[in-house]
Amino acid sequence: MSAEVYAPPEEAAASPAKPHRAPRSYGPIRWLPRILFLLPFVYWVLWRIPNDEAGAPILADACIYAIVGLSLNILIGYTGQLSLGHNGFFGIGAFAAAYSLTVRDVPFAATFVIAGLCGALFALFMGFIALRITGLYLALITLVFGLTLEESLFEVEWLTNSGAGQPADRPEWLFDDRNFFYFCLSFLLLAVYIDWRLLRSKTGRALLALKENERVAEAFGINVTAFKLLAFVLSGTLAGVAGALLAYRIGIVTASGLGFNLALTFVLMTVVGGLGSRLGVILGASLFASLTFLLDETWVGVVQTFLVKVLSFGNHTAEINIEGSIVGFIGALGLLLTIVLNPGGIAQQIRPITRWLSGKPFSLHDDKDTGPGSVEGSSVRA
Amino acid sequence: MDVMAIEIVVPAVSGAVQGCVYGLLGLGLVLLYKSGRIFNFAQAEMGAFAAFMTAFADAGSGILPDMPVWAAVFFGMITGILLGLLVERVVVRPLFSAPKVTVVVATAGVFLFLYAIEGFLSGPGPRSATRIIDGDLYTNGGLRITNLGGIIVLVLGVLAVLSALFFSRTRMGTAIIAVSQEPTATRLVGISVERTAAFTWAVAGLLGAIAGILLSGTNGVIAPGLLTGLALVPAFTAAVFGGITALPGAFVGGVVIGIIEALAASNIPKDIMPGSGKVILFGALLAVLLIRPAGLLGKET
Amino acid sequence: MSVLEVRDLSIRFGGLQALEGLNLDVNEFEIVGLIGPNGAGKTTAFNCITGFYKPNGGTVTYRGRDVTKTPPHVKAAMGFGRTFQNVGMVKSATALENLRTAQHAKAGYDVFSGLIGTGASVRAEKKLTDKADAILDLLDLTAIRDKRVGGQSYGTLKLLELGCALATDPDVLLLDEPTSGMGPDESDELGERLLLLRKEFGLTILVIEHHVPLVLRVCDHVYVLNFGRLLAEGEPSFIQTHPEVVAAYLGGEDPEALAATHETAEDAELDAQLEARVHGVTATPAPEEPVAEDEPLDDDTTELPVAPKAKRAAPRTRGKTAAEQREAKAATPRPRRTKKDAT
Amino acid sequence: MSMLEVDGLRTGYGSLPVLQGISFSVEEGQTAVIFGLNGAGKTTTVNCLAGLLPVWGGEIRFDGKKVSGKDAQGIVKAGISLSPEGRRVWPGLSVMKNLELGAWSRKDRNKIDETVQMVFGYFPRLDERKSQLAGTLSGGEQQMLAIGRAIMSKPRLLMIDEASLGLSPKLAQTVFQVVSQINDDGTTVVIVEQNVGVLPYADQALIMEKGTITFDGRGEELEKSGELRRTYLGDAAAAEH
Repeated sequence: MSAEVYAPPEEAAASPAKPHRAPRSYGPIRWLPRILFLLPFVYWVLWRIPNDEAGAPILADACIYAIVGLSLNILIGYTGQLSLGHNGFFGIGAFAAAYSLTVRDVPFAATFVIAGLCGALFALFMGFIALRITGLYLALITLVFGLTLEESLFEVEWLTNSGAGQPADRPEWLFDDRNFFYFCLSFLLLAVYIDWRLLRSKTGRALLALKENERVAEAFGINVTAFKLLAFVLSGTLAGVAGALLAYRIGIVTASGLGFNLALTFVLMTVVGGLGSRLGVILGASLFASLTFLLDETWVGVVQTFLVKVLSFGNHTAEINIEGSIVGFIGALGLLLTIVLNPGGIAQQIRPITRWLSGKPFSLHDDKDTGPGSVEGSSVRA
Repeated sequence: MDVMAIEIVVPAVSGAVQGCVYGLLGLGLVLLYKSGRIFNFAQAEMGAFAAFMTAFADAGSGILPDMPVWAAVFFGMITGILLGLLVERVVVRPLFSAPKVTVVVATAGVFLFLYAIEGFLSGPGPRSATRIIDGDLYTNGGLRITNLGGIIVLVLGVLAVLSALFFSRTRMGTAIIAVSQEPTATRLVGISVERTAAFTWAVAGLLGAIAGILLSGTNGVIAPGLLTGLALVPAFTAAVFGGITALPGAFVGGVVIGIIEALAASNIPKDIMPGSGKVILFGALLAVLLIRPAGLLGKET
Repeated sequence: MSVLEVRDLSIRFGGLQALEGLNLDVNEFEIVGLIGPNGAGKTTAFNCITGFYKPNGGTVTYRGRDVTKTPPHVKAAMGFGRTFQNVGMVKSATALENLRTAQHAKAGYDVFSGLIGTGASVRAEKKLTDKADAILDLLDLTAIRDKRVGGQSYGTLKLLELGCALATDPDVLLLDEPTSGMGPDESDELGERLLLLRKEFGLTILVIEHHVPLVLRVCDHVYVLNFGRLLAEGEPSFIQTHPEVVAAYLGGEDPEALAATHETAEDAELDAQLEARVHGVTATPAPEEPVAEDEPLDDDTTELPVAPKAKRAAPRTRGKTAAEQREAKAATPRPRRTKKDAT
Repeated sequence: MSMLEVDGLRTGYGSLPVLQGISFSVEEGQTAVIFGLNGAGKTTTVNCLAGLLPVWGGEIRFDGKKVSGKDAQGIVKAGISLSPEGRRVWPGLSVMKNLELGAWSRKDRNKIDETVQMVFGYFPRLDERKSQLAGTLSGGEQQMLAIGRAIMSKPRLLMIDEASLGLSPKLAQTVFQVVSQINDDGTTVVIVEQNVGVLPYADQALIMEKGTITFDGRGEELEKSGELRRTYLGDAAAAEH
């Protein structure tokens, strides 16, 4: 997994200087099966689902979650700072956008800038704390930070429209859910571009170096303090913008739903997707955003029957609450299985395919060059 | 009683009793931190799970027979121990050589898992929890201490002393500390690291169950995630406040945090600062971590 | 001209006086050796010079500038390249990525143009890769270009780490035990490399080394540390015969007695036999010990000097010197062994 | 029959091999010293013998019985004890508790107390500091404690990794002398060392290089060989000749 961080497929495809393991080249023709393989997915995601009334909002959610996932990945996956308070940055972005649009009449486009700035500001505050407090204590303090924001700032009257929720209406051209999905998708593409540039420039390398060993980073001339803060600011900005998107997606922002569970869901989807892997994180986030949609009636029915027939614990009301808990259940199970059995997450599982798509011959076995420690050295464990 | 007393004394006393529950949860957190450098984000929910089981056994729902209160409480405590053992075996042990931060994310996963299971079992709404004992120990005007409150203070005191004695006096206690300080050396003298970890988690599960049953009792109702929302952060703050490795520190920290929170909540109006209790807790936690990371009673840095 | 001037450098850790009044000069294009037993304070001195520790007293001057309090990343950008005792690299990254990371300060573009992806930043990146490839070529490490650093053998890691230090475009190179994990032949080869690098890059080198033959061959000047103090300094030939230095290294043994041990023809013959034996066994070389993945890179653990207290605390050696004891032991075999020989 | 027989031992970390089939044996009552540069595989060898690393191939026999495949607990019970590299005492426990935990595998309280007294006999310094926290001891005292702790299980084979690391030459000599005394009292000893000062106490000397044993002979033989000293120990004085 970490190998992907350092030698992303794009690079492998672009760099010709690898004579010792270059596959037999069929010229441009070798891309043909790969493009044919991708086409149905592209058609499905970009055309089929958005035209479905129920599908478009879920895809928009997937984009929003994916941006948050990339934002968290910058902190946890690249910089090694565990943040359990991302709901705070996300929420402040949502409220800032809704408040500036509805109360202050700020132009629609500018609300995203404001949301990003607010997210960055709060993240910077957290970053300064992270300079002094590290590891487990940082995880704890970020968690408390998110919870505190939820119960204090997100309850302030002028910000929350006296607790009724701050409205955030989309402009007319975005009323259509399909258009709104494309709008969110463009933000996601922007985030992916920034993330891609990050890893291909000295900034990303600096973050990865300071994550593994701050002293080595300093010996390489990296200003550890500045780059740690930069990572927080970058991450906060992305989370804030994603929050603004969510505000417009739902149309009204309330504190409920911006709490502990959301913070954990963010961490969870990032870890399950595969820390350090861009594609993995996006897939993980999309999976979590669409879980309720994917688990249709039959699934729920099967689980319900099982629980009622076999356990029938607490069945005094004869109404077992499946729908409300199934997402958490599957998410938690996925997280535990990922951490304990498969630290590379989804990214590691789909590696043979991503490798093939990047132009290498298809092989189920992992790249030998990543070495025996590729799993142990992966970001989750590092 | 004069106004001053009602504004200060009443919330302070109820805060102190509430703080004892924080301390009780904090004891389990300290135990796990002391033995394995783990922050267990599922501690409160493990207690809540045990409290659910107690409530089910008390009311006799599903396959569980209708039990008397004492048997239900006993059943809840056993569930807590088993749950601790299960978490250790399935989640913590496979991660023995992983970074501690990974283990922490995993305990957060355990929280979500328990949360979902509780949702399956109980439905979304709150249900009534088991009260071990009713009635008041002491009433005077606005001031009221229930019998349950008295039991909580007593139980916390006894457990804090017992667990401190356990670490300073028994071989097992010493072995647990040894594992946390130098696992390799501990293996080399023939101590089973796995067995000490299982023991610790069993005790942590029991402590969590006791806290969960008592807290849900004072609360009257129980719902998925309710205990975590109510008590996890104050319990962590209490543990850090008292020095994360000092067992009596959790007791002192819990009481202090309980009082601070109650005073803030009752004296700062909601329209000036909503969630003032939480804000003050955050500030207190931040201050302790920045200024005196070893806590009030802790020795280690 | 003096490139690096250390004056009266002192640092304490708690009750331990790790360095006391260290004076050290490194002149332009010199290779200066820093030797001494484990715990003498060599790495501590390195950490003070490169800014990782803040000394309690004394100054470090670099080309006439006081840099005592300059933080390490600024020093790295100024031209201090260093290696660590237990290998300082990003172990989860490939060799190439490490060499690119090491060029951070001289990357030639700022963070934002990197994020936007301006043409200038892309061209600058290309240059970094070219330089990294050149260094890999120079050190004969091209084979591990795209391999994870963490899985490589210790000796390879030390060599690559030297490459990373070179990639920071240093003026002064500070090497902490560059030959640890290398066999004698590789160590000799490294000595040649250091001389070559100095010539090619115009480097000034300060090196901590345990492999004394290397120090004697390549260094222009040697400083010997013991218990945080300077024990001796001078040219290698002077240091080599300095009785106190020999005593510090060999645990109080009499240098004369050591020198006398292999003067006879018999010994020469024994040497030859032994050597034959050694070569017989080493015919199939095995991989070297890898560095454990999770091993902390903190290089201070082994370097924390023994408290002066410890010296007092230890029971004194019995009356004899070690050499005398050795003779006594050789003359009268230990009782148990005699018993066993008899059976 | 030798007390400890290692036959074609192979092991490593993760999937990276370190030891490539090493074989040697140690006679009962002797002191064996393993020399070698950093990274030669010395620590790997003793860690594997102590059950901290899995055996990939080959066999370890102790008193003729196979012990390879046992975990650390089983090895201690069989009578082998290791004082690990870097000492690894429990810094937050008192000296006395450190020693008592060393006797975890034994049950008889009185016999344990006897062994504690024996350790204090070897290292009077520890007796003076028995209630002090181990983390506050000096490096030399911690080394004594680590050795003392390893004796607490009453091993028949005592292994010490880097006995002199970070100690002053004088203190290192003291430690070596006590180890020699422990050896005289009937315990077989294996020491991993980089310090030449231990040679006078060695009956058997081994040199490791890159995961193989390149010399196995009597201590005196190695001592007389100036070439080996120069190559492996970087001995400045011998380099002249």
